[in-house]
Amino acid sequence: MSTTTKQRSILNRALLAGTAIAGLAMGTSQTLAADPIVIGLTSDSSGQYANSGASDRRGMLMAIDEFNAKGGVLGRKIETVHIDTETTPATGSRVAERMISRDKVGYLIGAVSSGVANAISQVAQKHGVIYLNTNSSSPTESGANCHRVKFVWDGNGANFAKAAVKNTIASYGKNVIQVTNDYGWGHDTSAATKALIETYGGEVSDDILVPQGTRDFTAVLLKIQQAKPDIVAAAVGGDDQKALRSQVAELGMGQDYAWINNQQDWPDVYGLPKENLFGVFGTTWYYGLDLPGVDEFVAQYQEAYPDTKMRVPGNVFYNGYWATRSLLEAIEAAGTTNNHDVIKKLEQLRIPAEVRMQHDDAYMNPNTHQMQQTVYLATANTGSDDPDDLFTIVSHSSPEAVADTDADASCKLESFEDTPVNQP
Amino acid sequence: MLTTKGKAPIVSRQMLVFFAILLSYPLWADAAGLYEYLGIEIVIFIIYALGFNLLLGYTGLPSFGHGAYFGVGAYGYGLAQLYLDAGFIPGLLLAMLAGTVASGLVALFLSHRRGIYFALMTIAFGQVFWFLAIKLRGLTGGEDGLLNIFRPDIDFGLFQISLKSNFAFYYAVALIAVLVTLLLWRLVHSPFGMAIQAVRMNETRARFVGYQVWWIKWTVFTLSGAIAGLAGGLLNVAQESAFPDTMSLHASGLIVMMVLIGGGFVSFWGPVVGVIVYYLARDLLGSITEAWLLWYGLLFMAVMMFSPEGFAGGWGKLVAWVRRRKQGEVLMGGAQND
Amino acid sequence: MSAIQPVLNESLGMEFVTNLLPHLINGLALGLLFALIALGFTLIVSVMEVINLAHGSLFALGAYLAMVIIDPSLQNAGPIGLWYLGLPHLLRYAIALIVAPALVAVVGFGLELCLRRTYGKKKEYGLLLTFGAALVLEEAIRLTWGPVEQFLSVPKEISGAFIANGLIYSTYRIYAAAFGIFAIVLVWLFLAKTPYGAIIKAGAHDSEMVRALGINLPRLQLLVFGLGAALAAIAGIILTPIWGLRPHVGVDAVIPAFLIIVLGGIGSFWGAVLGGLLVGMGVAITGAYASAWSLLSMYLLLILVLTFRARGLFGKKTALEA
Amino acid sequence: MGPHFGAWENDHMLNVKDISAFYGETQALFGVSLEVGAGESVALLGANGAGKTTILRAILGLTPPRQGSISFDGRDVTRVPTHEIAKAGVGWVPDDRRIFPSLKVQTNLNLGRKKTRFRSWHEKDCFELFSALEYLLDRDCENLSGGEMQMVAISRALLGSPGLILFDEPSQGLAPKLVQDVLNAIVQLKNEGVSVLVVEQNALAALEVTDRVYVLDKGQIIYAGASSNLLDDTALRRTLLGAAA
Repeated sequence: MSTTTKQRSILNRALLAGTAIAGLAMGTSQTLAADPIVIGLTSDSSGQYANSGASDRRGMLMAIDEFNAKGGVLGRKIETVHIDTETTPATGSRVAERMISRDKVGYLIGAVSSGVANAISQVAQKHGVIYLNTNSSSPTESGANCHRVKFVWDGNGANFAKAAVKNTIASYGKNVIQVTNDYGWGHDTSAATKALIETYGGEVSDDILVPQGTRDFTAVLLKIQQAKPDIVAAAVGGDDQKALRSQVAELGMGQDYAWINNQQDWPDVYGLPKENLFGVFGTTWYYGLDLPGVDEFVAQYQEAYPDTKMRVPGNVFYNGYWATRSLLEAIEAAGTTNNHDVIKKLEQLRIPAEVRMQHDDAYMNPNTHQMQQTVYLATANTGSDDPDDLFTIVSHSSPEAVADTDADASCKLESFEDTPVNQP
Repeated sequence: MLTTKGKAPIVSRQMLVFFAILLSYPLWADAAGLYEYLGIEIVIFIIYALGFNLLLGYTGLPSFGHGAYFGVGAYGYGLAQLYLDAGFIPGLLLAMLAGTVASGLVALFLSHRRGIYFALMTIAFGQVFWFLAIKLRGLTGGEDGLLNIFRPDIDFGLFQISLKSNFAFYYAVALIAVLVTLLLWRLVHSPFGMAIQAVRMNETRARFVGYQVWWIKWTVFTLSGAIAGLAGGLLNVAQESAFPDTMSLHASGLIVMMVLIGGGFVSFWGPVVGVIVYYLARDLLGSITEAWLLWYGLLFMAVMMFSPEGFAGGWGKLVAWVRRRKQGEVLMGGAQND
Repeated sequence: MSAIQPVLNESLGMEFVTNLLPHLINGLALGLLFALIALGFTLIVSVMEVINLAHGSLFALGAYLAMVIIDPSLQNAGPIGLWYLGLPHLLRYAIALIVAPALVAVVGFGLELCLRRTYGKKKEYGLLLTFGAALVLEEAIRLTWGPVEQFLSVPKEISGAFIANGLIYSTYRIYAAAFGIFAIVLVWLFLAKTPYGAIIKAGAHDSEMVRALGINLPRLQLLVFGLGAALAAIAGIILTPIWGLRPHVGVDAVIPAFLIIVLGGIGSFWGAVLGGLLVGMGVAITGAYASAWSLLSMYLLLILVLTFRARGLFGKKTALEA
Repeated sequence: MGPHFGAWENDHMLNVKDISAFYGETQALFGVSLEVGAGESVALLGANGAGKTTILRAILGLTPPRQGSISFDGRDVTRVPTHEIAKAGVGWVPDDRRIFPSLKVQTNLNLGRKKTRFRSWHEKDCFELFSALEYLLDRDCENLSGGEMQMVAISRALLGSPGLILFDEPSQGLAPKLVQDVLNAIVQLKNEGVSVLVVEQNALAALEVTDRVYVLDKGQIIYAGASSNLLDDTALRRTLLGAAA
């Protein structure tokens, strides 16, 4: 990530002044180049999702650099501003306000936490600024909290659960215990999983709620041992999940039950011992997929970011990259930066599988603004010594097979009339 | 030391300066590289901090869980709008009421506690409220917060003013800040103001002199809770949502930091200075470096070490020093002992 | 959520007890770990009457330093580096357990020198200075090691699991709890059986008189603060293999430490130990029967105790109350 | 500067010159000067709040004077940390004894033990002074009587091998017999060559066991002279110290 982007707004003025003076000095009547398009990057750089936020941002910047290398969008350079949203909704709200009113950004990109994504999207909707939720996987993002200006690029809890539940019940048995983080995302994910478990003939014998901020899961693990289930379906997120993983791994309980975990974001697990990655979990992409274009993409990543600790791109990077690239392509396709036109282009977005490096074509659901894409089921790759090769992809499901059917019912997008026109 | 005498003008000179800056802000914000929305949050936090300093600076009671009442106000406003269809002013009154009830209940447990035990009880209660805000998701929306609040019109019967724009809402907040400032200024110069300062200087002596100390502590805690509730309600309108983070220990710690870095122990205006310093540091440093908290933390440590009475204290010392210099007085050496 | 079953008959009662027993053991172990976290905190608060809010950051710093000492990135560091990496894991762990706290003690010395300027002023100033220090340390950790989740590797001799009564228990947990007892006893011996202990106690009671006896109290305060910081680091090294290691892990430690010493009564060594055990039991039992409330239980416990006992379980009046 | 009386100019153990001290913004001492010679015992008398204790605190560096200077044993100690002053050989027996209550008598005594350039004191020397002390060693200080506490406080100061010992109201709160014991101890100390500065309310008792006296009023020395003079001159004594003296 270039450090200059952070100071862009200050630099802008200096540059502008500098150009003006230079122009005068040279006595040319050359018209100033078109104003740049400014994009606000709202990914976290502190708090629980700081690491994912950094990866997210690297993805966005690689897409932007690609476009700038070929002259920008509609002949305009793309500049970025980044301010930390601190994994805190209230901060997200203020950052969005600042970027829109002071830094005059035309688009906002980036989120890992659904709370922050929500807060930003409310502000964005008020101002009619297109916002890309790159990496928050809460089903409510494209359900109850959807917005006309917001597009969601990650798979959500419902998608991932669908991919995992059927498979596991068929192979391991019907008796399921759920472990649920006692907050919104946990409950949503858990409820979606429970419905699926019942659909596929499983039974939930207990749902253990754990408060957010739990560091010691021994009591929970003792209860699981006492109950002896076939399957444990965990909806535990963030730091809590990391603690749960290391404690399960230490007890060797990862092999005793079939664990269904929620999505594993690459930056969260990278560098951890592989025994911590027990159970199955969903993801949208893996660098080890045997598909055309993947190797080139990895090489491009390594060239762009030679110094990052993560030597290969992960799903968070992938989502950040594709969200940004799709937005810029939509602007070009629309031939204008007008938000209504760009939104319409994005609503019709369809990307062939070979371009997206996934198994199926991906497309935007115009009713929920969530990207419909292949979802992969992964587990730890204990058979390899390669520290980068963490996952084994168990299976992949088509967008239709894992579609979040509840979202269409709960999402009510604002009309275009209620969305202010904005042409950055 | 923060001491007020009974007599004070209704409007002081500093107050006029403050009001002038407050009311002219939108005119020069852009030129100064600032923006209206930032002003809204600063002014809301000024209201919050002024009320908080009644407790911390004037009564000497450190609350490290005041975010709870701020948050309760925010949720109170949101719920009033969502379920009671309350307008702007009734909503704010309900937010204040929510802050009052919550802090009043907690104050029942606190008003007989002193020093560190008082501080720790405030933390414990603050955590309970924060926890409940996340836990009672049916009511509060859990960690996603209470969403889809809108900025209403102020209904004056004959005409209405829309608060949709940041400009209009800024002035609504600024006017409330003017009212709160006038009110608190009167209050600290009233007999009640004398009483709370007596409690700060020596609780035992205040009791001997005949003050009902627990009742004073209860009242001042509840009052500052009410103002926190009002500020929380305003932030809810500003952000069009209420979030549990504003109730976290971290957020509660920050308001203490703001008040003290500005000099809440020595000046009525300390909290105002502190909030402005914090927000500007955050906005300016935050856009330059991601490690802005490192620098702010170092600044804060330096203030605690070298001018623990904050910027206002440092300013006061500077003014006194200049004055003495002018009078040609010889500075007295030697250590001071309290 | 499973409700508490009414004990209707003998067999059901027995089942209840056998189900409960592992949770009680867990609570005990957890309590010892909490007491370990609170140990350095209570030492500093009782001797110096400073609430050290940087305790958590020192806890985190200790763990990070230990991580580096156990697994330094020495690939290109020549023969000495290779020799060091060739040492047994257990030995490197033992070295880390000594060296990392010593380094954190040095940081503690620095912090105490800063704190000196606040002595004799309002107690809040010292507390807030440490709050600022906590922010600074956490940010410094983030800048140095990044925001990424890290991993403090534990030698295989003390990791793994064993089965007892049909349930799996963590070996490391047993080691950690035993270490907790060991540290508690060690600190107690230091306080009760050495001349330093007497000076520390005397200094806590009447610092002026101690100075007037010709004892260099500032140096003692430096020592005590360093020792408290080292204990925070030790707690971090022991706890983070269970909790995980990230820059803000300190916040997870400082809040329970805070609650525990208040619960036990500020200035009381055994109060802190008892407070730790109570919180551990509380968290474990609610974790078993009302898991959603397990974290809140410690706050409710504190409110309950302080409502009836204004100075905690064994607390005496201190200057912190004024 | 106060008048010089009977002190040997070149042999000052303690020399306090023109000090002013403050508690916060309140001035407690206004240019006080006094001296204690080697092996001399001096009384410091005056009404409550006259500033007697402040002088002792100033000597110990606990309330450093804002102006003036203090030298002890030929060394300027005006701005020296308290523990250095104590190590140089100033002992202190404070008015409320300030025994550490949670510790045993033995531990309290151990805390006071140190070496100076003056004569070393050992536990057995203290037992000679207070025969009861030997049997108290294992007791917790919380359970001591007032007289026992005073014994411990004096012994603790002596084990620090002081050249000068500061007594603050040594007879306060003690039964008459115990007061006599303490006074005897002061005389004995002087005989052993330790310099003594005694602050007392009980003027007659103090005058009986000291060589010289200073009378303090409102932070200023108003009289200095031989103790025997004041002991004999009842009228002067009453003028200076009030009717009760």
